[in-house]
Order: sequence, then C-alpha cells, then structure tokens
Amino acid sequence: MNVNWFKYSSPQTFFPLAGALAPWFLSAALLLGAVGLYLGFFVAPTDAQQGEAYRIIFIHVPAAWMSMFLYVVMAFWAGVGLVLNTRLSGMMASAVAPTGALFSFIALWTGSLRGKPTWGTWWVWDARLTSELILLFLYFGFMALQAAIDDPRRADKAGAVLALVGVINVPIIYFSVQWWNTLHQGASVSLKSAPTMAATMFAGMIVMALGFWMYSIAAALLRVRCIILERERHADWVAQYVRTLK
Amino acid sequence: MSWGSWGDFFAMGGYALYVWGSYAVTLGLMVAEVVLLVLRKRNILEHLGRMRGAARRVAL
Amino acid sequence: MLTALRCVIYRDLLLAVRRRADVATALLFFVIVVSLFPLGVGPEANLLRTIAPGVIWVAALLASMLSLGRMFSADHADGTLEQMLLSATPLGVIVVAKVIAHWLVAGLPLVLIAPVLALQFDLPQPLLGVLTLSLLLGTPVLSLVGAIGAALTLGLRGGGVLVSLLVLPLYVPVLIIGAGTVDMAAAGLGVEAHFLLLAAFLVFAGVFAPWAIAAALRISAE
Amino acid sequence: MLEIADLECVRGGRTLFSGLSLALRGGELLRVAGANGSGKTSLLRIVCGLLSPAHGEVRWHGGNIRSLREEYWKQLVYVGHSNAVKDDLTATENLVVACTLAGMKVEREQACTALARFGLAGREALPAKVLSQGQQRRVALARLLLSEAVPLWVLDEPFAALDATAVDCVETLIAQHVARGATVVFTTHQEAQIAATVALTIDLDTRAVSC
Repeated sequence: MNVNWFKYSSPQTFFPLAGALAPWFLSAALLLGAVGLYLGFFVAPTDAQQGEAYRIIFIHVPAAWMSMFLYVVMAFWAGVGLVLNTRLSGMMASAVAPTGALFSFIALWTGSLRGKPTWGTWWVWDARLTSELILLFLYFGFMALQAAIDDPRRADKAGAVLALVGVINVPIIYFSVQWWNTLHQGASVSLKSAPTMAATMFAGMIVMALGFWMYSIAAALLRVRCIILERERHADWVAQYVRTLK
Repeated sequence: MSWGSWGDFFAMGGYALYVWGSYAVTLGLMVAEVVLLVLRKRNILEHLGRMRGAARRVAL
Repeated sequence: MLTALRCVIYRDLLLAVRRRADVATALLFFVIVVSLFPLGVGPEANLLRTIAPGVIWVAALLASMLSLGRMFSADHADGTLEQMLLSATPLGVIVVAKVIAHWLVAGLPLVLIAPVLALQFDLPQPLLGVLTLSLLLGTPVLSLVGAIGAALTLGLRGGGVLVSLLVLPLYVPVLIIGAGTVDMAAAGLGVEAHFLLLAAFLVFAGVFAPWAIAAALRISAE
Repeated sequence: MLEIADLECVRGGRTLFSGLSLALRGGELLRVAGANGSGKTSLLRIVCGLLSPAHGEVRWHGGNIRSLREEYWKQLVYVGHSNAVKDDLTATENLVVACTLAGMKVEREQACTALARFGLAGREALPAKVLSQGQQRRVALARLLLSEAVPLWVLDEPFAALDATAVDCVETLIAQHVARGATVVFTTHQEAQIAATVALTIDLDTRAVSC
C-alpha cells in the first residue's frame, strides 16, 4: 500500500485533509492536557523549597520546549519550501509561526510569574528566560517580514531565508546567553527546574508537553486552511467549495 | 497529593495569584487563538461568498 | 573573479567618496549616541568605566545598522542590482565585495574612533587595545549579518525599522562576546578565548552569510 | 540556441501567459510585441533568469538556465527598462563597471571610443546625473558595442527615449549582430526596420508567432 504522499502536497488536496485532522488533534490535546493537569496538581507532591509555586513549571517548561521546537519545525517547512519550491510548505511555515510566538510569550509570562515568589522580581535575567525573549524577537521578525511583503511567493521565500538563518543562530544565541549569565551573575540565580525531580513531576511535564504539541498541530492546521483560502481565492476549487457551503 | 479541601486547592499554598495567574493566561491565550482562527475562516468564507455573489450579479 | 571583487569594492568606495555626507552620518551617529550616555547616566567615573564597553558596542551595532538600508536600495532603484544578478561572477563574490565596501565605510571608522570615545568614559589604557580589537573582529560580522536583513527587506516600505527587527536578535551573540571581552580584560582574566570566539563568528558569518544574502537578493529582485 | 518550453508566468495572482513554446537558433531575431501589461518585460526577465516562471523552463544549448547560472549569464547581455547607470559615476566609469561585471576586460580608452561612437563624445567624464534621459540610455546601450562576442542579447525597449540617429545606430548594431550569428530578443512599440534573415515576432496578446 504505497500512499502517494505527494498527492497531499497541493493545497487543494491538503485542504480537506487538514479540516478532517484538526478536530482529532484538538481533542487529543484536551485529553492530554486534562491528564497532565491531574498529574500536576493531584499526583505530584509539594516541592520542598518552593512550596506550591513550582507547579507553574507544568506549563512553563513545556511551553519553552514547544517554542524552540516550533521554530525548528517552521525552519524545516521553510527549507522544504525553498528547496522543493512547493507552495504548501511555505504556507505551513507561516501557519506555525504565530503559535510558536504564542508559546514563547507563554513561557516568558509563566517564567516571570514563577520568578516573583522565589526571587521577588518579576524579571530574572536567567539564561533560559533571556534566550526565550530573543526567540520571541526572532518570531516577531519572521512575522513582520512576511506581513511587509505583499506577494505571497516572495514572502514565503524571504521568510524561509530568515528562518534558516535564524535556526542556525538559535543555538549560538542560547550558548552565548548561557555564557553571559555565568560571567555576570554566577550560576546562583537560575530557574533550573525543581532540583529533586520526582518521577510524577517529570511525567506531568511530559504529558503536558505532548498536549501542547497536539494543540500546536491543530492550530497550525486550522491556520493553514485559512492561509490556503486566502491565497487560492482566485482558484475555481475555492469558488466551488464556497458554493457547496451556501 | 491530596488537598485538604477545595479551599486549600485554590489557595495553592498562598501562591494562588502566581499559579492561577499563569494557568489562566495560558489557557486564555490558547482558547483565544483557536477562536480567532475559526472567526478568521468564517470571515474569509463570507468575503468570498460576497465576491462570488457580486460576480454572479455582474454576469447576469 | 577577483577583478569583479576589486571592481565592485572600488566602485562602492568611489560612490562613498563622492557622497561624503553619507559616510559621515554613521560615524557622527556613533559619536553622538556614545556621548549621550554620560548625560543620561551621570558623569560618575566608576559607573562610566563599567558601562563603557557595553555602550560603545551597542552604539557600534546601531550605527552600522543605520547605514544598512543604503547598501542595496540605491542599486535596486537604478537597476544596477539586476546587472549584478546577471553577472558572470557568482553573486556571492559580488555580495562579499559590497559587504567589504560597507564595512570600510560604516565599520572601520567606528573601530578607529572607538578608543577616543573610550577615553571619554575613562577606560584604562590597556583596555583600549582590547576594545578596538574586539570591535575590529566584530564589526565585519555586523555588516555581514546586517546585509542579510538589508537584502531581505529590499524595496519594502518601512524597510528601515524592519531591518532592525530582523537583524538585532541575530547580533546578540556578537554583542555579548564583544562587550564581554573588555569586561574579562578589566577583571584581569585571559581574553584569548573571546578573541578566538569572535574570530569564529567572523569565519562562520563569512561562510554562511554570502549564500543567504545572494538568495535573499534573488528573491527580492524578482 | 535558446528554447522556451511551455512557459507560464503569473504576476499578482493573474496568469499573464501560459503554454508559450519557442526555439531560437543563432542568427535569428525575435521581437516580443503586445499591449502594455501583456507580460513582455516579464517574459524577457524570465528568459534572463531574473524571474522564475510559474511553469515550464528556459533552455540554452539544451541546458536549463537555472542550473547553468553563471555559464549562461556569461553569454548574455540584458538591457532593461532602467538604464543601470549610477548617477554619481561618470559615463566611462559606468561602462567599465558594467563590462567588468559581465566578465569582459575593458580599458578606459575602449569605453571612451564606444561612448564617442554612440554620440557622447566630450561627455565621457561627466557624472551621469548631468546627462539627459536619452543620453543615459545611450550610455546603457553603448555596452552593446563592447559585447559583440556575446551570443545572446535581451533588450527591453531599446529605442525608448532615443532620437532618430540613435535609433538608426541601434538598429544597424542589432542587424550586424544577428548577421554574425547571434540571437537577439527585444521589445519595442515603434515599428523597427531591422534587416535580418529570420525575424520572428511573437504577440503575447494573440500568442501568434509570425515571420
């Protein structure tokens, strides 16, 4: 049974597929989220030093993972779009970017809220938080560039070059910020996750991360459908699709 | 980890503001994103419907 | 190959000399921004000494970014960029030539004047050499990475602000290591590691940036 | 030998032309005609490799130009709508730079004689911004005098902004070049009398190819 994957590479055939898959991923996200929250709140013990405040890590750490993972996914689709010159890959890259930016912002928000009870300040120049902030700027740069270019094809290609240059720089930024943090502050102030990682805590985070992943796929599929409709509005299959809805 | 009562659960050991603050914002943003996407799709379809309607009127 | 490289550098320098005002803007901007900080932060010598590297590096970053917009936009406007895209020599070589020309116009003057400004901040004598060398290694990377942003935003409205949004996050590693070099020297620690790292950034950017700039130019000129 | 196979060009969501196929051997002249906005300039830019077509490909001596790249551009001279002339450089400097980029070794004297033959005697050392639009167009076209060895010329509206004598000069230049066995593709709105053994005209509106 050789499924011709390229059948789905054209926006027209991918559109219904995305529509069918999105609800499944959304429900998977809800399910995993519920399990994760249960693990996080009702199974994981209270942390010795940070009391209950540490429970924020159940969304802070997965959100940080997702923001970096989605940037790599975005760069992957951008690279595929640049090499294979397929329109759909470019659309997928622009579909993933806003969700990645959202998770990056969530990671920053929860990170600062977690820093307040433990270190008394809303913003801690911790290595991971700082590189998360720069990652958010990279996302904004990508989205601003795509918004500034009218011609969708050029927007995809230009965004692709920026995403590829960005993805090469993310590790460099991460390590230079890491080095910068140790130089100026020493390793005392850092949002390491709770030192004694009880098994249930770790399980809670993994499940929440999977839930976030399902959510990101669902959001990307929903957004790519909108992008396909916007870009293919002149195509006759779109007119036909609109007619069937009426 | 059994909470004494629902009251203790929501108090979250005195860190209610921080824990529920971050969970509420996270959940809010994610739900907002999905809702915005659904609205965006509906707007596009309406717009396309109007465009097609206008085109058909011109053609008649 | 080399004749084309020399020709483009010669052409750009010739243009820069004939439009001396543009050359001065990057330099004057750098001097003004650096001189503003003591007014804002206060003339207290110890404080100025500690913030001197960071201030000078950030000012160098902004100054070189200021002149990025003009790197390709003039050629794009009068059609010479198309001729470069259709030239017999690979586009990467021409792009390197343009970046070198931009660095000579907007990067080197900053490096030369930085020690003078550092005196304003009462930076001790041995640190001046370290600062100048770190800028010497860092500013070419700023030009290379900045050129990617300039090529991507070619011909876009509001390009100036957009370039800064695209390029500043990519400048962060150079800024950290560059400014950090002087702090390490101030603390009396060895700085060889940081110069090697800056040199590594330069080589890394020198290898990857031309490809990205050439690709971006082909996309933008379409 | 220039081949265009099933070319399709889409600009701003609209398909300008599609299914365009054509073969041009050495010594043939192709004039691209069509109303404004019919895609003449886009076709020329696709032929040069500046613009990537939505469909189809352009082959030079059998090889796709996207893989030939510099090999193909070495054998091509493109004069577009814009004169590719820097205002601050003198006419001679502009010409020397243009030829060096195209891979030709050109001395300053050769450039001066070429400019003189094109009616710019005495104005070689003037910065281009002082010259009139017609004179700047002549500076751009003077390059053709120095690129007789280049087998493919792609000229977009070469006669625009030129006076009668300059038009004749360019027409004879093209005729000589085609006679030498080179290929010339150009667009113009004026009627051009260029003597050539094979002179094709393709009209993008009707997509008819006529001799």
